[in-house]
Amino acid sequence: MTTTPASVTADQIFILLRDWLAGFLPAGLRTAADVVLGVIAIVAVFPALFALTTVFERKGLGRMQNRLGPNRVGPYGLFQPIADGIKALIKEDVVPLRADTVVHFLAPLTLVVAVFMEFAVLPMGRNMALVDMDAGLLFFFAMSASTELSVFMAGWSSRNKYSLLGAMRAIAQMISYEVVLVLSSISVVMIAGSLKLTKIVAEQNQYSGQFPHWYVFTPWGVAAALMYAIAATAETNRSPFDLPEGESELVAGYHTEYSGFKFALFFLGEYLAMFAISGLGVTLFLGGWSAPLQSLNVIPSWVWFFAKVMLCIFVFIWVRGTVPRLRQDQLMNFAWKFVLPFTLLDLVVTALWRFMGQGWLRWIVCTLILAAAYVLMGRFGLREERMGRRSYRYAE
Amino acid sequence: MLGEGILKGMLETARNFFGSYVSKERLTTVEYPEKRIPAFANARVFPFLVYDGSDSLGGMRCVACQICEKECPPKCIYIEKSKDKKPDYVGKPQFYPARFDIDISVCMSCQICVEVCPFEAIKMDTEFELATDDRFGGLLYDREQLAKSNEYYHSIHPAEANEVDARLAEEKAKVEARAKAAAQAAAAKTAPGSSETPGGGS
Amino acid sequence: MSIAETKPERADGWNRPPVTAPDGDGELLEVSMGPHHPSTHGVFRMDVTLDGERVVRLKPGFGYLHRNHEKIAEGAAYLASMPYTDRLDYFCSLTNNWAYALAVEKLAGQEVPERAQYIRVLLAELTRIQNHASSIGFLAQEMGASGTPLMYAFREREKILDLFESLTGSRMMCNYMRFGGCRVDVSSDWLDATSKVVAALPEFADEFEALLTSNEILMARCQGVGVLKPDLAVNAGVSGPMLRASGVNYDIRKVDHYGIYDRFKFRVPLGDHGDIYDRYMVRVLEMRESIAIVAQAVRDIPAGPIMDAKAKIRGFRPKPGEAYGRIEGPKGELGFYLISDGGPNPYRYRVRPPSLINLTVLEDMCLGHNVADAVLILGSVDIVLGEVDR
Amino acid sequence: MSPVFYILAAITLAGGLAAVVLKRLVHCALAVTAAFAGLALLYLQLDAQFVAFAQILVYIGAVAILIVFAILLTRGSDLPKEGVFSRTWFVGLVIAAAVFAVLAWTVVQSLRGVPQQTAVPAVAVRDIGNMLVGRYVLPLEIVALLLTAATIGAVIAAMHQKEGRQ
Repeated sequence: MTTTPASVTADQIFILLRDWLAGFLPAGLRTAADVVLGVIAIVAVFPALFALTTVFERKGLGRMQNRLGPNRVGPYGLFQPIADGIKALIKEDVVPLRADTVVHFLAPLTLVVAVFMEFAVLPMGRNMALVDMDAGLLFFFAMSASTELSVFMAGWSSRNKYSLLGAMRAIAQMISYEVVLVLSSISVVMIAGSLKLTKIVAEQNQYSGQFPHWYVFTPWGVAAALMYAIAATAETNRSPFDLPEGESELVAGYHTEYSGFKFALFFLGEYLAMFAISGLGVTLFLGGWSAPLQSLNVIPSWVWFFAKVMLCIFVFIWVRGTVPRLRQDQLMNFAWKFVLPFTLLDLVVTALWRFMGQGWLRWIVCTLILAAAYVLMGRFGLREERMGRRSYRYAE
Repeated sequence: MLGEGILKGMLETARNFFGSYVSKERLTTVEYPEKRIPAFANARVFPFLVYDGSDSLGGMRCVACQICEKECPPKCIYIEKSKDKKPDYVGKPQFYPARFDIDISVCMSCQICVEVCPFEAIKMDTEFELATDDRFGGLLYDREQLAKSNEYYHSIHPAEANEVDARLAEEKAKVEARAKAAAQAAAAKTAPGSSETPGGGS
Repeated sequence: MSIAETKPERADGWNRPPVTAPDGDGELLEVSMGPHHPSTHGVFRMDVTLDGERVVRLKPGFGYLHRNHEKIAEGAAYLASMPYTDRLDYFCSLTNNWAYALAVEKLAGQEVPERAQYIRVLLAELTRIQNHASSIGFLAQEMGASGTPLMYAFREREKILDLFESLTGSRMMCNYMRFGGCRVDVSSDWLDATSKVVAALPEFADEFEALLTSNEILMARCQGVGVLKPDLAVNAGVSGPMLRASGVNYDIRKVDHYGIYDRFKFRVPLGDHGDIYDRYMVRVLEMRESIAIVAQAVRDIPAGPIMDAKAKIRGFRPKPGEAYGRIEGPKGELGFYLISDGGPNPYRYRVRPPSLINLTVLEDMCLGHNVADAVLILGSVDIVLGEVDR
Repeated sequence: MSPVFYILAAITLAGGLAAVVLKRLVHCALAVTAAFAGLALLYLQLDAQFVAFAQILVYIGAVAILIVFAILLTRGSDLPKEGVFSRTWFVGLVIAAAVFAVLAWTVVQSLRGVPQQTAVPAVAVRDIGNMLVGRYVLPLEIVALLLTAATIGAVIAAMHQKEGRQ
């Protein structure tokens, strides 16, 4: 590593800032202050990012649809989220008459809290994980699993058919795809040999020449990353897996009966979940905060992390702008008949990769197995009826 | 292969994403209050009454024949005929509308009143920013509000207005010629052999 | 909602036998989709009875947009109904105009000049293109495609509507055709603009297809869903792209030879499965054929008058008799049936709306499918409530 | 025995109690979830990260959802007409007391065998993994086999039901 002191300062700027601020306090309080400052940073940064993302999403979708997107509030419509926030705040908070008020109130709160917890373990830069715990990956999944309960609370307490059906769909979908999410991450754990996210990043932060050792650049890594991406899309209820809020059937799904600020909280929770899951994906497959080329390491590590997360978000938006929505049974079939078996196969291939030792042979073997499985499963595993392009006849 | 079609679609959206920054064909949006599309020549919104000269009520071409009132499909025109008569553009005494109301909240811009009008008195406007906070009175236009000058008509539908003017001029010339001929004939009748009738051969 | 196990005869005249859950232990759920459900087209209501998510009965409810069009027309002059026909299927006002004009021309025995015939074909095919494009866009919207195909369709529709506006003065409510011809003559500028727009359309159709046709999700949602058998389609009087998607070769442009369609070279695409995907593809292919027709019409349009010299605007009174004029509208057979008693207004005025008649097979197509599919099937019928309810 | 312990214990016990006395079944399920969460926090307090997170993942993420689904699918979410307590509540009480007695007895017995430790043993996730596939591999395999059999059984049962419907 040949980094200049200036770039090291830029890299560690937040850590230095935190230590400097904590330095004003007596020594006994410093650890507590460190934690508090870290929490404040997360609670400040990600909602701000959420606000920006909403406007970028709308503008990006607009451009994909040959529209301008929001452009009235502030320069280029950048202040749109502020206007939206004010609108959400001053809107009447409508609670259905027969709703279970306590649960109805708690649901958005627990959702947002659980999602915020997920950020605690993500290494957002060199030395920038708030809590660097041994079972970090497990913690992340534990937290993301508890968001399901909030979804249920919201759907049940609203006393609305659409809410309840939306919640049940959402939970069924989240559980199904969570299995895939966990299994595809386990491939990484097998190779890195740790559940500790900082260790996983450190493993990937090595270079052969200029090229990094990201897991996505291996056959099993590509497959796992693809499955992770599919599962993450489903887990965050994004298109094409946005059935829980499929407005053509369910109005708005589990948050049909939410309005005003509680609705904004749900909205925030969904986007935060998107950031968190993208952050984890980046950590697991895209090398976390490490630079894509060794020479680019002069740029601070946190810049890379956030750039990669935003790239993932852009892909989310891009997919949303392109595809229609699946049907519920197709969604489940896809999870259990294609994604899950393929992920399991990928686990086996990962083990093969681990034990075949160095050399070019494992590249060929693993690539062939995965590619063949993908093609075959795509062709035969999924289709119940004949599906495909058709030719049409004409009458003169 | 599975996912091929989706990838193809994603390429398409990406092409449109970037295309919308460079191609006017793709990004057809016109940001309305600041920029406007010029009105098309045949555009029609709500009818107005054409008048000649500078006196908006005196020069009105409408003779209160009430054909448009009768033909209007949603019956949004209300006309009251005047008691007295006023000379029209050729000088012939005609009735004029003592009251001419159009309820533009009922009007459906079909242009049938324009087509049935034998006097070229009612035409279609292109003005569409007519929002008002008075739901009833504000949308009921009386003859003062409906009267627009022939110059205005020329400015919004130039080709059509020229055609109308030509037709009216022709008619006027015909009427004048007829009047002249009649006068001549009358003169000839009263003073046979006289050579001092106006317009007569010198 | 109530649970139906043994339902008594319903008071509203819906006298099918009561539906019970097939396995006896499941409960039936009645869901009222519409008229204010976000997925319904306009104000359409579907009373769906569900077993789980499977549709076991579907009762369409319409009439929310009823405006008494036929009765009003019987009390008004012939010409006064022309602007109202714009508002039947407000996506295709020009074809509505044509069908009505055709009926009145038959009644009054009027001839339409050559040039006006060409203009009519031109406008009708442009209407067909924009209707099919946006109906596919709506179908994709129903599938949850976050608006992208719909916006592409509307982008092109916008260009066609600009043409309509510059010719007829209005984008949607064109009110353009008259008995015995057309209202305004087309200028050469307009024809140039049209050929320019039409030249760009095949590329648009390609883009549209690249986005949708081979999309796996669209295929999974559409293929094998909402199948309409040809014999049922014929028996129910279904017409238009829906009928042709079921494989029945019936296009009034070819059957009736109305207008001057015999002079144009075009083919009629036919589907083999009769499912949503076939309906989608038949529309796409018809769009391409229409583009070809427009190009031919722009090329061949002759000079001449656009109105029958004998036609008169005021005091139009056709001789007593009856007439039925029908055309191949974008949605199917659009017909107007008129009886004249010699007066200034028709004695009887009746519309045969393709949307309504195509809608009658909705339940047959939906039974056994998912609710989500019911929404999609409704989208594939391509209805406009203005025409269904009239 | 820090104050934190008492707070967590109170939460856990309150959750358990609420699960018993609340009227609506869904509320009971949510109260149980709170108890699970309290338990997980207690594990965390004992520095058993892995167990704590597994507790959240499995109990809150899966078991609680399962309970809730079961309630919803069996229409148990309606308010019971008669009170929360059934007529045979004392039988339940006796059984609960018996179970508690057995557990308490075992805990008290085992405490005697364990030497008093003040230092917390550092157990890494890797160690747990090694133990699971090393010393405890047989129980693990048996459990795995049992679960697989249960899964296959569930699938077969569901398949039969589906065939019957068609």
